Amino acid sequence: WDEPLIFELSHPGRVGYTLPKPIEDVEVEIPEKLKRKSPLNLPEVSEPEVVKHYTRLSEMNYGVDSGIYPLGSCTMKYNPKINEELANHPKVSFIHPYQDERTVQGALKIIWELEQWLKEITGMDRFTLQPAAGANGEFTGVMIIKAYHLDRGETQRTEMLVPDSAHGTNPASAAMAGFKVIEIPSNESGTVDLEALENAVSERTAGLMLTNPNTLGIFEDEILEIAKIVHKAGGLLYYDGANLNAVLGKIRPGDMGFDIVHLNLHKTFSTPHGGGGPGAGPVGVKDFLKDYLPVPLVSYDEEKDMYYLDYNVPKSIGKVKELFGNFAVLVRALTYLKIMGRDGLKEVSEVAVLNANYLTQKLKGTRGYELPHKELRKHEVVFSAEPMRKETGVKALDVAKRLLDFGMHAPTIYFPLIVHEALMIEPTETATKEELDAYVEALKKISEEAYTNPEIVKSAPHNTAVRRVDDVLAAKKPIITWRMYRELKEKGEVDY
Amino acid sequence: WDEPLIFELSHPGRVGYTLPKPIEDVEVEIPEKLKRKSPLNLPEVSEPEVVKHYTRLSEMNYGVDSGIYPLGSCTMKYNPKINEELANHPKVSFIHPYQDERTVQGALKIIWELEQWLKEITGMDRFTLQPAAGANGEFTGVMIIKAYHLDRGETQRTEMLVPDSAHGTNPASAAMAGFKVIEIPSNESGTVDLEALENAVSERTAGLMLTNPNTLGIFEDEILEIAKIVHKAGGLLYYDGANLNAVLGKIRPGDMGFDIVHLNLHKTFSTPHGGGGPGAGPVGVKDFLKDYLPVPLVSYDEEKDMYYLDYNVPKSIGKVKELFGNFAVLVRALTYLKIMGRDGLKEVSEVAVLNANYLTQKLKGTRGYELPHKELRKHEVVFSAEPMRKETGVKALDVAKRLLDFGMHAPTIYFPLIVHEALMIEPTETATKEELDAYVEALKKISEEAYTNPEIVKSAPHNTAVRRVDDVLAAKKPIITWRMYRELKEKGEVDY
Amino acid sequence: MAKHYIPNSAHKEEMLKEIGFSSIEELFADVPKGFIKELNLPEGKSEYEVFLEMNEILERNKTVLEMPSFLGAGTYFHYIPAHVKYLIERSEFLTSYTPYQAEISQGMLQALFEYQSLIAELVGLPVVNASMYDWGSAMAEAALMTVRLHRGKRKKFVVPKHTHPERMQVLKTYGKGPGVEIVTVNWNERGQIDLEDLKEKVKDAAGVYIEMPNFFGLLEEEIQAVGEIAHDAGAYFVVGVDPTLLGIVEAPGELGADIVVGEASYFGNPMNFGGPRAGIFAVRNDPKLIRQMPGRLIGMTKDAEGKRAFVMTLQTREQHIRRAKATSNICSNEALVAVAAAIHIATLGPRGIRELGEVILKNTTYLKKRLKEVAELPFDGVNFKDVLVRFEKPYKEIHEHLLSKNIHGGYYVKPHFPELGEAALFAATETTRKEWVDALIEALREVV
Amino acid sequence: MAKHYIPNSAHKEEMLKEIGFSSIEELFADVPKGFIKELNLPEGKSEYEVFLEMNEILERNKTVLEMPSFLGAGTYFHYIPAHVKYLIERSEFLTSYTPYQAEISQGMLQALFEYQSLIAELVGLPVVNASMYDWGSAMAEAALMTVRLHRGKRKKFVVPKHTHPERMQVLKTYGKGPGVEIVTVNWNERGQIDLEDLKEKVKDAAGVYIEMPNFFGLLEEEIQAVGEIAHDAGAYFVVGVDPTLLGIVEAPGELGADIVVGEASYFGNPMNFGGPRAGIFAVRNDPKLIRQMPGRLIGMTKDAEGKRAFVMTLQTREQHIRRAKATSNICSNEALVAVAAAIHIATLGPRGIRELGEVILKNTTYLKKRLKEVAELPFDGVNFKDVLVRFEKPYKEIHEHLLSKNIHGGYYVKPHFPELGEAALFAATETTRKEWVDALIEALREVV
Repeated sequence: WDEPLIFELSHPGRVGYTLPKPIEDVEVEIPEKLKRKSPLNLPEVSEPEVVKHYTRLSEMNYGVDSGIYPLGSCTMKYNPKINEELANHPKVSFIHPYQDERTVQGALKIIWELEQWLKEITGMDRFTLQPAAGANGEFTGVMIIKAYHLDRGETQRTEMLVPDSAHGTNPASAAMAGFKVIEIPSNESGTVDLEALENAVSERTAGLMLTNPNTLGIFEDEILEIAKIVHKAGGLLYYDGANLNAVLGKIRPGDMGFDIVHLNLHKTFSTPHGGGGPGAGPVGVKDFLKDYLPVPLVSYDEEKDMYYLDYNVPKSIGKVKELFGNFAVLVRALTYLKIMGRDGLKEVSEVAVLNANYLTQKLKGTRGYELPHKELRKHEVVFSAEPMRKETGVKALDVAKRLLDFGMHAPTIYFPLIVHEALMIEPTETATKEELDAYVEALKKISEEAYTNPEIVKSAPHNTAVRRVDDVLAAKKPIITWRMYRELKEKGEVDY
Repeated sequence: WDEPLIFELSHPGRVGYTLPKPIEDVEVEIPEKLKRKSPLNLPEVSEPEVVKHYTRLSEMNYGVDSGIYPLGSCTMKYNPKINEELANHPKVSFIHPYQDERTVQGALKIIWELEQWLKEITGMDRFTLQPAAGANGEFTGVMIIKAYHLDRGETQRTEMLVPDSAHGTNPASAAMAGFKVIEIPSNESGTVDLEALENAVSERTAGLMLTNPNTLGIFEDEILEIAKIVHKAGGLLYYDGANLNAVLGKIRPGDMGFDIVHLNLHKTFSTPHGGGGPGAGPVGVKDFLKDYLPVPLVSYDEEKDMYYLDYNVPKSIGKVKELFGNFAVLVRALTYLKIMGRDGLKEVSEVAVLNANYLTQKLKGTRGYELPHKELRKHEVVFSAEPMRKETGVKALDVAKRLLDFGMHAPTIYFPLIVHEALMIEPTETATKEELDAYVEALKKISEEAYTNPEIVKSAPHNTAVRRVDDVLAAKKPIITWRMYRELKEKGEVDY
Repeated sequence: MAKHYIPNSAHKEEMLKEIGFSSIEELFADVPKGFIKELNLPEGKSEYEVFLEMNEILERNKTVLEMPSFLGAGTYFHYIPAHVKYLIERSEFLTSYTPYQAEISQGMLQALFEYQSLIAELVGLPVVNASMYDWGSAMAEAALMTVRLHRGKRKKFVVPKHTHPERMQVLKTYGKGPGVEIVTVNWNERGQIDLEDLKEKVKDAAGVYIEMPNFFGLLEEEIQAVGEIAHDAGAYFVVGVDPTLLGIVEAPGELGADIVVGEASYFGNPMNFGGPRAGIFAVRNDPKLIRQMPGRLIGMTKDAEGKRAFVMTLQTREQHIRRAKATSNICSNEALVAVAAAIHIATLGPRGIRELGEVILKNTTYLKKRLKEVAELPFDGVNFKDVLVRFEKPYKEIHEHLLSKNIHGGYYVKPHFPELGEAALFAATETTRKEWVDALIEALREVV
Repeated sequence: MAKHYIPNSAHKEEMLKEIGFSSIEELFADVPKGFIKELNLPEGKSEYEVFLEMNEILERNKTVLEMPSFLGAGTYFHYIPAHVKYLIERSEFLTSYTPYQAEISQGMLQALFEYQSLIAELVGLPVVNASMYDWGSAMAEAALMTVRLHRGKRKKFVVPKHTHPERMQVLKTYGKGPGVEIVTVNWNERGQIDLEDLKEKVKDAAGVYIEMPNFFGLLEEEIQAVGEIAHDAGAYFVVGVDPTLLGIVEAPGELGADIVVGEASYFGNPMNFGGPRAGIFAVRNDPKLIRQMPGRLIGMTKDAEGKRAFVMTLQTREQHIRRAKATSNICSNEALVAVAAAIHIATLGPRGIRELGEVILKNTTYLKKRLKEVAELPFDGVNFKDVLVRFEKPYKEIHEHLLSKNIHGGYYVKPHFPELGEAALFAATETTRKEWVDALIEALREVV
C-alpha cells in the first residue's frame, strides 16, 4: 500500500513527545548570532500516528523472518531472539563508555570473552572488536599491514593484491589506506591464478587480500601455495571473513597461513543486519602484529579478577572508530556463540555447505542458467544467466525481480564481476529443505517463462508494494530529502 | 496469503528447543499405569520456522497499530509502548506470588498505588484488583451484592435488574451468581424507563446493573432518580465500567449513587487486548461493602513503610481468581495513569466524546443509516442500518464486511439488541480527525454502493486474506482442533 | 498543550466548530449539574519521569534470578525461550481485539486454533476452548458445568481435601451461585486420594475432581480408578493437570477424564507475580458436553471461495448471544497468554515436551534426595516439581535463616493443613541449578 | 541431535543422498588435508543456561539508573521513548539486509529517506547520507573528502586543538591513508577557537573543522567567522554538531558549513557502552560535493506505473561499483540506528526539538551554577551538556569519594589536556534530576 511520508502526516499542534521539566526555569541567553532563526520544518504528529506509520512501513519490508533470503556473500541467517533480549538488557543500554572500569566489569568481560572465542575460531592471537563493520575491519587490517611495513622501514611496499573476484570493499579499503591496488585474475576453476600471482608479487607487495572460500563459493585449495608466494615476497596475507560461514568451527584462517582476519558478526555470528547496519567487524592478528592493533584492547588481570582497558599497544594504528565498537552487537554475537558451542558451530558450516550444494545440484542443468567453474561449492554458488540473456533477452536483474513475485528474496546479482549475469545464491544453514526446493522450483518456473513468455519476467515484479523502481530517474534527478523534494515540487519538476 | 497449520510444517527430527541437562541423570520410575503410552502428535519444527510461522500469522491480523478500530463498547485506544516495556521488566517477570512480602514490596506498592488512583477516579472507597476481566469483575460485584443481602438476612432478594441495552455479561454474571434476571426496557430517548423501573423494583430486588453512559453512548441523565428508586427499594446500584472512557477524570460513578463499580483496564486504561485477553476487571465498592471484597487486599503500614497482603476481610466472598489478579496488566495501567495524570485523563474523555460526536454529526443524514434516540452522544454512537436493509437488502453485517475492504476495522454490529441492524461506533480519543473523516467517507461510499450496486457490499470483503468466512458451516461441522480435523479428513468429510 | 497520545487535542476548536458546537462543555450538557468535577490526582508526568519512578518501585522486588527460590505450589519458574515474548509482542497480535471480524483476524484465529489443537494433543481430549482465566477458575467452571449437565438434580462436587487451596477457594466462591455442595475426600498415608473415602462420598455427585500432580507434588497413582468410581456413580470425571507433566505421564483423556482443566501459562509465560495466566478447559467430543462448556471456541471452516479459514464458533453458548442463559459469563479470556503457550509448546515439540518432563522429574528427585538429608518427608511417591517436607522447628525460623542466606525457601503449608505440622513445599523445575540446591541444603543444615 | 536453529540438521542423510553425496566430508573434499580440526571451545548450552550466564556477567555492570552519573564528553544519557525500540525491533526492519531489492524494501528505504530528510531540516543542508559509523568516522571521512575535492593538491586539514580527543584519534588514523596533514588551532582564554591562530594556519588548507558545542561544552560563538576564514582561504568548512542542540541554535548549514557531520544516535538510541552509533554526513546541494561524498544515499523516484517509490541512488560513488576508486570503503552502515533516530526526531517534532534543547540548556546551567559553588570554571560562556571544572586536589581523589557515595563523577580531562590541570567534564541532559545534582554538590563539598 501507499504510506505517505511522515512529513505529509503533519498537523500543526499535534504532539508526540513528553519531556521532563527543567530543574530550574531560568532564561539562558544564547548569543544572538547563534540563535536558531531558520525554520524547523519537522512533522507534528502524535505518538499513535508515529507508531502506525512505522508499523506500516515495516510491513512493506522483507526480512529474514519473512522468508528465505539467500543473498550471496551476505549470510542472511536466522537472528535468534535471545540475542535481542540480552542486547536490550538495561545493563547494556544504560552504561556509559567512560564509566570507571570497576562499574563496567560485565561489559569488559563480554568483550574479553568474545575475543577468546574468536581467537580459537580463527586461529589468531589477538583481536580488536572496535571496527563497526566489515569494511571498517578491512581498513583496520590494511592499516596494520601498512604500519607493519613502515615500522620495518619497508616504505616501498605500496601495492595491495586483490583477486578479481573480491568484494568491492577490499580494493576500496586498500585504496583508503593509500595502497595501489593490483588485481589478480582468477583461473578457470574460479580460484586465484598462481602464475599471475607469482608475476604480481614483488618487493612492492604489501599483502594479498583473500576470501576463502571465495565469492564463487569455491575453496581456494591452493591456499598454502598462495600463502607461500605472498610471504616469500615479504607480503602479509589478509583474510576477508565474509565467507567464514562455510568453514566455521572446522577450518581456521590462521592454520591456512593468514596473518590478519576480519569477521562480520552480522553475517557469520547471527546478529541482525538492520537494513544495512549496525554490524561489527572484529579484526584478529597473529602474535607478531598485535602491537599494531587499535587502542584500547581489553585485557584481564587474573590476580585481581579484573578486566581493564589496555592502552599498552606500543605501535597502535590508533582508533578506527570512537570508543569500543558496536558493543550491543558484540553482546548478541557472544550469546550466539555460547548457545552454539563447538558442536553447533561445526553444524553451521556443514549444513550451510550442504544446503548450497543441494541447491546447486537441484538447479544445475536448468535451461538458461549455467554453472561456471567447479561444481563443488561451499556456502554459496554462482550461476550465470548469460545463456538466458542471449537466448531470450531476460537478464539476471529480471530473474531477480521475478523471484520477488514468488514471495522470495532475490540472490545477489552481477557479482562477482567475473561471472556474466551472475546469480549468487547463499541459502545459509537456517533455510529449510522445503524453502530450497521452492526456490529451485521458482527459478525453474522463471526459466520456463523466459523461454515462453519473457515479457512477464522482464516487467516483473507484479505482486509487490511497488512495481519495478526506476533507478535511472533517481540518479538523473536526485531527490535525497524532503527539502529537495519540496523545492522541485514547487517548481513543478516532479509529478510523484 | 495462506499459512499452513504449525502441524503441517512438521518434519520428523527437527528441533526448536534447547533444555538444560538434569542436575543428576538418574532414572525415576513412573508407575506403569501412569506412563504416557498415547502418542504425542506435536509438530517438529525448528526455531526459525516457529518464528516465521507466527510472524506471518501476525501479519494476517489487524490491531490498533494497523489503523482505526472503532469497535463500540470496546474502547480500542492506542496502547502505549512504555506500558509494554515496564510490564516486561525482569522485576515483573521473575517474581513469585508466594515470595516473602519483604522481597516483593515493589509489586505490592504497584497494586496499592493503582488502587489509590482508581478510588479517586471512581469515587469508591476500596478496590480489589483480583478479577481477571470485566465479566470476572461483574461476577465479583454481584457476589458482593448477594453476600451483603444474605448478611443482612434479606434472603428474598433474588432478582437482579438489568436494562435491555446492557452488555450480555451483565445478565450472565447475575445468573452465575444465582440471581433471577429482570430486564428493564429503555424509553424512546434510549435511557432507562423510570416507570418500568418503578414497577420492577420490590423487596426481591437485589440491585440494578447499569452502564453510564449506556451502550447507545447516551448519558443516563436521570441517574439520580434511578439511584433513588433502587436504593429506596433496598437494592444496590452496580456500575459497569465498560463505558467509563466517556466520563474519565470528569464524572465519578461514586458521585452518581453507584455502590459498586467494575473497570476494564484493557479498555479505559490502555492495556492491550491481546486478541481477547488478558484484561483486568478491578472492582471498587463504597465503604459499607468493603468487608465483602475478595481476599487478599493490599494494605500499607505507614509506620513501617511496608505494603502487605491483607486477609482481614471478615465477610469476604472469597477468591474469584487465583492469587492477586493479572499483575502484569496492572503494571501497564499504573504506568498509563502516571503519565496521563489528572489533566490527561480529563482530556481523554473530552476528546473521546468530541470524536464520537464529530463522527455522529458527519455521518448523520447519510442514506440508509438512521440515528435513533438522542443526538448528543458520549464516547460512542449507534446507527441503525435498518433503512438500508429494507431498501436494498444490505445488512449491517454486509456494511461491516465492506469496511474491511477499505482497510478499516468494522464497528460492533447487532448490539445493543434494542437497535435493529445496529452499527455501534466508538472511535476513542486516539483516533485522528483524518481517520474519522475517512471512516465517514467509507460509510458514505458503502451507502452509495448499497443503493447502486448492492452485490459488491453483500459479497464483501474482497481484499482480505480470506473472503467471507462461513460461520454456519463452522457451527454445523465443528472442527475445534487438529485432532478433530484429522479424523474428519481421514473419513473424507472435509475438503478444506 | 496537546497530549501525546491524543492527536485531536490539537483540533478541538476546529472540530467543535465543524459540527456546530461551541465548547466541550456543550457535549456534556446532558450531565446533571454538580457531577463534573476536578479530581484530586497528580498532574501527568513525562514518560521519562514515570520510567524512573516505576524503576525505583520495581527495585524493591527481588527476583528469583537474584535469589535462588524454591517456591512452587502452583506457580513455577520455567524458562521461556526469548522468541515467544518477541512474537506475542508483535502489535498485530498484542493490540487486536477478540477476533469478531474473522476476515482480518485470521492470524489470531489460527494461532488460537493451534493452541486448542496443541492442548488437545497433550491432554488427550479433542475439544479445547481458547482459554479460561486460570486453572482455578477453569476448575470452578467445570464444577458448575457438571451440575448443569445434571440439570441441577445433582449439586455435589467431590474434591480431594488436598486440592490446591488457591483453587479450592475459587471453587467455593463460584459454587455459591448455583449452590454447589463441595465435598472433600481424605488423603491416605501415602498422600494419595483415599479411594475408600471417595467411594463413600461419591453418591449423587455431579462430578469428581482430582489433580495431577496433587498439592503435595505427588503423582496420584489411582487416577483411572477414581474415574471409574466417578463414572460408576453417574458423576463426571474432571482432572486438573499441570501440562508440563504430559510428556512423561499419560494424557488424562486416556485415563478416563470427561473434562480436563489445568494451567496453560506454565508454557510460554513468565510468573509475573501470579498473573496473567490461562486456564485449560477441554472436554470429550460429545455434543452434550460441548453444548455446556464455557468459553470461546475457534473452529475451522471455509471462506466464500472454499478456502480454509478460521472463525469463532458455537457462540450460542456465550453471554453475548445467550445472556442470562449462557454457559458462563466469560467474555475477555486470556488469548495472548494462550498463544504464548502455543508457541512454546510448538517449539518444544514431542521430543522437547518429553525431555522437559524428564528434566523436571530428575531435578525434583535430586532436590528430594538432598532434602531427605535434613528433613522428614511425610509422604513417599513420585514427586514432580513440589516436594512436601516437614521440619521440627517452626518453619518461620527456617525461612528467616534461608532469607538471610539469600535463598527463598518453600511454601509454608501449615496455614492450610495444620495437621501436617511444620510442613512446607519445596519445588524444582528445569531451571533449578545444582549449586542452588546445594546451597539450600547447606543453609538448612545450619538451622534444622 | 539436531540444532534448534538449523532445520536441515535433521535431513542431512536424505539431502546428501538426493544429490549423490555419501557424506558431509565429501562436501569438503577440496580442502587440503590437515586443515579440518576440532576446535577447543565449550560445548553448546541451552538458551536458559546462557541467559543465566549472561545475566550474571551483566550483573557486574552498574547502570546510570543505579548510580547517578555526570559523564558526558560525547556520550550522553538521553531518554528514548519506548515506542522507538519497539518499532525498530520489528523483525521486518531488524532482520532485513541493505535494501538492494527496492520493490520489497520500500519500508526501510522510506524510513531511511525520512531519516535523511529529518536530519537535513535539523542541520540546514539538503543532502544527507543514510549514516556513517559515528561522528568520529564521519568527521574523518569529511577530512578525506575535502582533500579529494582539492584533487590532492591540498592535504592540510585544520582542526581546533580542543576537538574531541576520541574523534581526533579517528581522524589521525584515517588521515594516514592519503597523508592528510592535521594542523591544530589553539583555544583562547574563553575556551573558544583562537581566530588569529586560525588565520595563520588556514593557508593551503583543504578544510577547516569546528564543533558545536566544543569539547569544553561551550557554544563556539564565532562559527560564522570561522567559516568565512575557511572560505576566504579556499578551504571547505566542516562543522561537527550535536544535533540535540539544533532546536535552539542555528543550523550549521545556515552558518556557512559546506559539510556537516555529527552524531545521530543521540536520538533514538541508548548509550550501549558507546555503540552502535550513527554518524551524520550532510553536504550542500552541489554536484561536486555530492559526487565526492561517502556512504549510501536513498533517493525518491517512481515505479514503472508512475507511483512514488524509493531506491538506493548515486551508487557509482560506492565501493561495490567503483571499487578502488570509490569515495569510501563504507558498505554496512548504521541503518537501524538511523531509523531509530528518525523515529525519535519525528516524535519530538519542531516543538519537542526546541523544548529538548531548552531543557538541556537549563539543566546544564543549573549544574554549572551549583558546580561553581565548589570548584573553579576555567572558561565562561554558554554550556550545553558538558561543563569543564577544575579542582585543586587530584581528581582521582574526588572521583573515589564520589564513587563511595554511589555517584559517578565526570570525565577526567587531564590525560588529554594536561595544561588544564585537574580538570573534568561534568554533564547534564534532560534526564538529569535535581536531587542528583544536589547530592553531587554535597558530596563534592565533603572532598574539595
